[in-house]
Amino acid sequence: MLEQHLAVLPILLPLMAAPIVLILGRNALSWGLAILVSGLACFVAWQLLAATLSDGVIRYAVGGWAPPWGIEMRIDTANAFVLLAVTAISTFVLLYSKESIKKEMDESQHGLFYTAYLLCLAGLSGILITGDAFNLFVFLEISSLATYTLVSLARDRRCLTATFRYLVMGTIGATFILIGVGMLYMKTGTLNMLDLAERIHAYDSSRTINTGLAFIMVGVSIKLALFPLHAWLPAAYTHAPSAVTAFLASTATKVAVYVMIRFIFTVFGAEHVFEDMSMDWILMVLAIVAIFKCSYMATVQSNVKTVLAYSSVAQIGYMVLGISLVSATGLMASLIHIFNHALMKGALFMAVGAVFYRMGSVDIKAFRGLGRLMPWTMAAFTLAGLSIIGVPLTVGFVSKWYLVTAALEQNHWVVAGLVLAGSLLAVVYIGRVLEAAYFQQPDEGQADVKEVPLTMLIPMWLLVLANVYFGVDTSLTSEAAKHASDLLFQNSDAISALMDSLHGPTAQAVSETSGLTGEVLQ
Amino acid sequence: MAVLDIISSILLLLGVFFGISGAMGLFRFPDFFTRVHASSVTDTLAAMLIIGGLLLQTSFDLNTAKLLFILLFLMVTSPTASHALAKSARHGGLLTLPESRSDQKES
Amino acid sequence: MNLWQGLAPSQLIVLAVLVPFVGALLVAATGKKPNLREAVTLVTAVTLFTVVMGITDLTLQGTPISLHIIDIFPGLSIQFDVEPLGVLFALVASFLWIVTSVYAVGYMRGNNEGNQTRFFFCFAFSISSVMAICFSGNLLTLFVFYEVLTLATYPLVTHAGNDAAKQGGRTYLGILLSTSICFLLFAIVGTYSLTGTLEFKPGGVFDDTHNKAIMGLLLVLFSFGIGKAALMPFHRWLPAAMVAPTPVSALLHAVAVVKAGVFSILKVAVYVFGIDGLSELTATDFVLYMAAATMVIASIIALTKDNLKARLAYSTVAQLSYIVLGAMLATTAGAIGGAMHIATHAFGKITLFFVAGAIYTTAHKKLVSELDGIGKRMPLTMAAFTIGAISMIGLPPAAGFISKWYLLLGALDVGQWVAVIALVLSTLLNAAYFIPIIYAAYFKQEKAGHHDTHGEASLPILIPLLITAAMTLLVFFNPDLPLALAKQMLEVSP
Amino acid sequence: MNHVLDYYNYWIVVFLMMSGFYIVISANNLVKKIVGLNIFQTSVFMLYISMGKVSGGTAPIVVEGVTQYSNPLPHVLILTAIVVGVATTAVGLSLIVRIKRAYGTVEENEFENKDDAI
Amino acid sequence: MAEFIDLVLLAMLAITALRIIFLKDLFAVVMLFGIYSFLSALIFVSLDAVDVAFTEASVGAGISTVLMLGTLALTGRTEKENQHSSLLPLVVVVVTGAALIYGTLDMPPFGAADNPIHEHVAPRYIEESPKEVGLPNMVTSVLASYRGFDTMGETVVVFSAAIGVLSLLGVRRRKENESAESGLMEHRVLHVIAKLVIPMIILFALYVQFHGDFGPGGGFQAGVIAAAAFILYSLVFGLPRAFAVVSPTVLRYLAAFGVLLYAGVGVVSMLKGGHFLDYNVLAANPISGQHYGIIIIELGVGITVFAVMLSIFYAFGSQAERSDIK
Repeated sequence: MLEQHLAVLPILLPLMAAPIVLILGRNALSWGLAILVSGLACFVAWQLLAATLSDGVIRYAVGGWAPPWGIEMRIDTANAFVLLAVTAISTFVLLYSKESIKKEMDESQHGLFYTAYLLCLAGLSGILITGDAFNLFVFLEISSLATYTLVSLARDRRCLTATFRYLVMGTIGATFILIGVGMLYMKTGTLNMLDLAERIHAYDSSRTINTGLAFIMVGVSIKLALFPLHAWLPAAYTHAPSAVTAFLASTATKVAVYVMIRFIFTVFGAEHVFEDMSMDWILMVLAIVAIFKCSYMATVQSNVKTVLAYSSVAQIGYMVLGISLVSATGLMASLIHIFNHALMKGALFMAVGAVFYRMGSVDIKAFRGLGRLMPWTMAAFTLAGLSIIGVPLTVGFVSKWYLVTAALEQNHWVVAGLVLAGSLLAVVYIGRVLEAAYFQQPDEGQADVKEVPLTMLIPMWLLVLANVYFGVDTSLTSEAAKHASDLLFQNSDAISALMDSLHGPTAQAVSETSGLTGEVLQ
Repeated sequence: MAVLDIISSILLLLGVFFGISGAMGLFRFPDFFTRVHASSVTDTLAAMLIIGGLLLQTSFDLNTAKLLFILLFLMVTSPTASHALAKSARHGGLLTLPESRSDQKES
Repeated sequence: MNLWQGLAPSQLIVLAVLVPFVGALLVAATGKKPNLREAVTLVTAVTLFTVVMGITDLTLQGTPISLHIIDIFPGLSIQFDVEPLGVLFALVASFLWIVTSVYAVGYMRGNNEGNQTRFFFCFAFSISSVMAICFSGNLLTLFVFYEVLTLATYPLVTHAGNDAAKQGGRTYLGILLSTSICFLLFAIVGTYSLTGTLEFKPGGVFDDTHNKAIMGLLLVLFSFGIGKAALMPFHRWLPAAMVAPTPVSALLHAVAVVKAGVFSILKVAVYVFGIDGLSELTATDFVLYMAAATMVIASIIALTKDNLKARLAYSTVAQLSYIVLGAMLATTAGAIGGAMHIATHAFGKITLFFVAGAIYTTAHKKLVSELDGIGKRMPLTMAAFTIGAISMIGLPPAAGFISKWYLLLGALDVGQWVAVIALVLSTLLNAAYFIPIIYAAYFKQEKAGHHDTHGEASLPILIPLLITAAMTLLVFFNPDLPLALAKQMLEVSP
Repeated sequence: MNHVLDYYNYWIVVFLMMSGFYIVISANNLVKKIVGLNIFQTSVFMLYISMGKVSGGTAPIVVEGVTQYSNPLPHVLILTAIVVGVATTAVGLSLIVRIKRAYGTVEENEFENKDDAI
Repeated sequence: MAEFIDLVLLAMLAITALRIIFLKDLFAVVMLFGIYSFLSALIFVSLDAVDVAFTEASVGAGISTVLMLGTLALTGRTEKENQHSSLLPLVVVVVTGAALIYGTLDMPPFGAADNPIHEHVAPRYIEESPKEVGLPNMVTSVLASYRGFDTMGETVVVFSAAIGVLSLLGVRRRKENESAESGLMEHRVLHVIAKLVIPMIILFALYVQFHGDFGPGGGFQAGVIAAAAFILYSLVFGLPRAFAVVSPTVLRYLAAFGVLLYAGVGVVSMLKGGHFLDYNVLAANPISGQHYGIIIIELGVGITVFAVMLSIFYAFGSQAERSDIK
């Protein structure tokens, strides 16, 4: 009986678990429930991915009202793929968090932590699954509010100011998205994404819609911390509790990237965005600047969390670059990188969190000699770091490979070169930490530092192994990503093709695209 | 029902007049207490008059009842509000104009 | 002789890669008991050698061996194909590993170095990746294990762990990684997006439809991207790595690393561009000139170095360029010469390093200027040194002569006067920086002042260097095996 | 001229939005930032509601004899948005209270300096 | 005429906004903000958005202002002169505004009946919803039924706001607060009036809650109004006695319960074989199903909002009582 409802479960499970956790109040119980729910969501996501791969788009009308009148959940390979990454990571991080948060927040806060965590998960899943522009905004706000709470849970007072900045920036971004959606609605009278797509293309070029596009782009760029708008991210990630950082760094921004992809390719259509508005150049330049500027910033930080935060911004640059290449391969590259980067950064931040757990600091000085004191943690850090650098047999290499291939496909030889050159900076900032860990002696009085408990090591290593596994056997990731990107592309082509044939009733138009997507999927 | 209309419009005009005078008092009067006096008294009165005028406009249905309720509510709350204002001002040690003048003389 | 008759050919490859790997794990496991650990190392080395012998037999009989592991990307896989050049390299590497391990035992204990377990572990590990490189069946596999080798040797270079070592390590890793990521990977992806394949095809994967300019660009990217070939200006890592203990230098210079570099270049030249394809590119000449320049300049620098190991290092830089040059000559003779030089230089150079190490362990001398009269104290060692030096210079009766001969032939075939001149010039320079050492060692009087009475180095050090010296001569008198392999490599390529 | 009649509403609303936005990014005092944020959002709500208006229509509650209703959908969206707004405000304000307690000030530049001191 | 009122209101809004920009006295700023949102509520009324106006008045002018005042009580009421130049913000704002103006130029004219948004989706709401959902108030039927999922999200947003505030401030029960009563103790008049008024407010809240299907109002407004009643109570009689009436713990449970109630309806409809939040299946005939569903979820919304708003006020209030209010 549940099969037909699979589409809403990833939202529903954490969303209903959150209040229950608040009522339970018992930390151990809440933890168990949270893990159970998140694990289930992950399983569901897996089912959904399989389903979309085998038999196409899944649509689910909430409340039984057919779109565009009701709200529709719409799952194709793209969001199922990202959803899988998000839920999987969240499960690992939950596993990890039990020990980790003991050192970083008061006992009384744990219940609230799990509640906010689940709310955040629910919000992210909602963003991924929904097929309705305004509904997306609502879930965006749920996840953002939960995120502010999570970040502000740390003990360090700087987390407060960081959160406040994050809150202001995030709200501005959300409001921009709201404005954009409003403008689209004003011209089309609908909020359902597919419906929007077709009706947008009834106008060949409308100032209002272009402005709407611009505002949505800016808003989303704030959320995903695209280069000039990234200021909030490093502070927030640095001062948040480690578990939270591990979770956010590997999910929140990725989801934002997905939103950007969704709006560009499904709602507006690649052709309109890139050819009429030539948004690809803007994105490409910003992405490349982000890669170099932020990788450089990462090399000069002393706080390792900050280093990784800046590296995250740089990595987001890679994803956006993939989008800006305007090719199925490029899109595939960024989708794969969304998945892979979640694996790397999750593992890295977990390792850093483990260091904080023992040393009480994540300054690079705290890493001295940890190679001996905490061999497993540092080994995990090393492997994940190599993955960031993009060494073969890790996921990082896979992402880079596809990205460079895509760039060369489009004859962007320079871009390809820059991408590779950018990863050298990663060598520097990861290398600094590794040198400290392996070639320097620990300070006095730290000889008795022990390895962290298993509940932290196991999830960390699961992620590291995933890094290696998906770096060697890319069949799943590349298949899913390819599937998704082809679908998105042909989707947007189909929509732009509809521009001409769009003087029939909408219902027919809907059936046309959905039929078309259907064909694509077979 | 021309008569009612005339009455109601008179009420409304009166209400408006008191409203404006209250506002002016709020601006022109020298110290806090006088200002509270001006605003509160005239506002209460003005509100009542206006609602009265509106009452006569209605055709004695649900709206009338609603308006009556509002009227009642205002009669209770707005005097209380100004009372609370004045009292807490006093409580907080604010002096009336003559008092403060006399203080200056002494000092 | 093939001790592994029972096994299927493809399993042999698995063995070749796995044996050192398992060996490494065992070393790590037995770290507590040094003797056991060293025993494991030696046994592994010997086993590996037999395996490679087995593969050699099959190859000489012309049995193709190949093994597909896994698809990393759709249509792109980690896979192994045995071909003569690889076998030649594998033979040299696996044989020298035995010798080096013996030597390493002596050296490490003689200078009681720390972290010996890590040392032997990484050593075995890098050998395993070298094996993978030898038999790699496509560029992707080659690249993957090329990187693995870099990372595996990094801890060896920084073995000492002091600031100098870290500095050296940084340069080492920095140059090797950046060249490989920025140029090599770029070139590989470029090749892929042009030709749609990364296979090693006899005669090359490019054809006339491809844009010559781009091919040239790719060739340049390859030749500089393979930083392990130490083509100037990307040679700095090699002298920098001199901070490492001598067995490591041996590994770098003779057994594994630099050889992996030039091997890759040869392989790219022969199997990706193809001899004929190369000869049509103008870029080939450019690379060739770079190689020639490297030969001469490096030799001149070597002249100026007083530190023996540094001098050897720069001589290596020069010698490597011989091989690159051989490849870029784009003639059969040139290619054969290059292939041969892999073997001959390996034996010669390893001998020289062993000697340097032996002197350091026994006499604690590093500088050339200190070596006066040392020949009397360590006659055997210095004899070996002489042989090695002769081989480097390229005189009979040492192996170096053969490879140089082929190179010269190749150069003359195509009338590459630059190459000819460069060869001659560098030969003279080689002579100029080796002969004085030998002279001083035998005919100069030992400086007054220190009367430490040391004799030859301890046996585990002495024997290996004698063996390698002997090999250097042996290859000269009986070069059939390497020659056969080198020829076979080109026969299969039209 | 015709434009003006069509759009004056939107233009004033844009002006309001921007004054709110200006307060957000220029204000140095956190409370004022939040106030600005609220003004910004409220004005966006006005944009939505304005587009829902049908001149000559009435509130979308069924009454006999009325045919012309304004569009209920924007109203629904904005109901939701208002709630989101107050939620954000509440969290922001409580953050401010905590910041005041931790830093003794709610002026942005001041606590920035304090953190440099750390 | 309507346009004229509209214009006047907009002008007043503009003035208020400008004043807010330049005022340094935060108390005045907050007050002006209250005025601002009252004015916008009026605009909403004149634009036929009665529900929105209702909400804006109760939230923007009510709760938000109270919270801001509570914050000011803790953080001081004057803004320092800010030195960093206001040039960059100005540029950003001008650019953004220009973009928006540019965007408006292709907008459908204000109030025209043939705009796309009146043509495409809305007609069904206007024409069908009385039949399909059976409620005269279309806003309610769209809010609770057609876009019920949004409203659930909205409830969850409120809930997560509560989580945020609780985790940041928490509700402190201090024994010594009992002695340090809020300064309203000796206001006899206030006590009497409060006792008189509070029941009326609650009654009104209930009316709004359950009359929302037919007129403006609904769970959200009702929740806020009810919360206002208790806020008044705790202002007049002090927090400790308010805690005695409704303890923060109870509020937590209520907040959670409301969300669960809402989602629960959805689950039930799933169990009954419909889609999530499909009320038709709740009862024998769809219309009454819709009725049940909407009443219950509105109740859920009401409970959550009430609980959250009140506990947020508690959180701020319990901070305020500990510091001397200047």
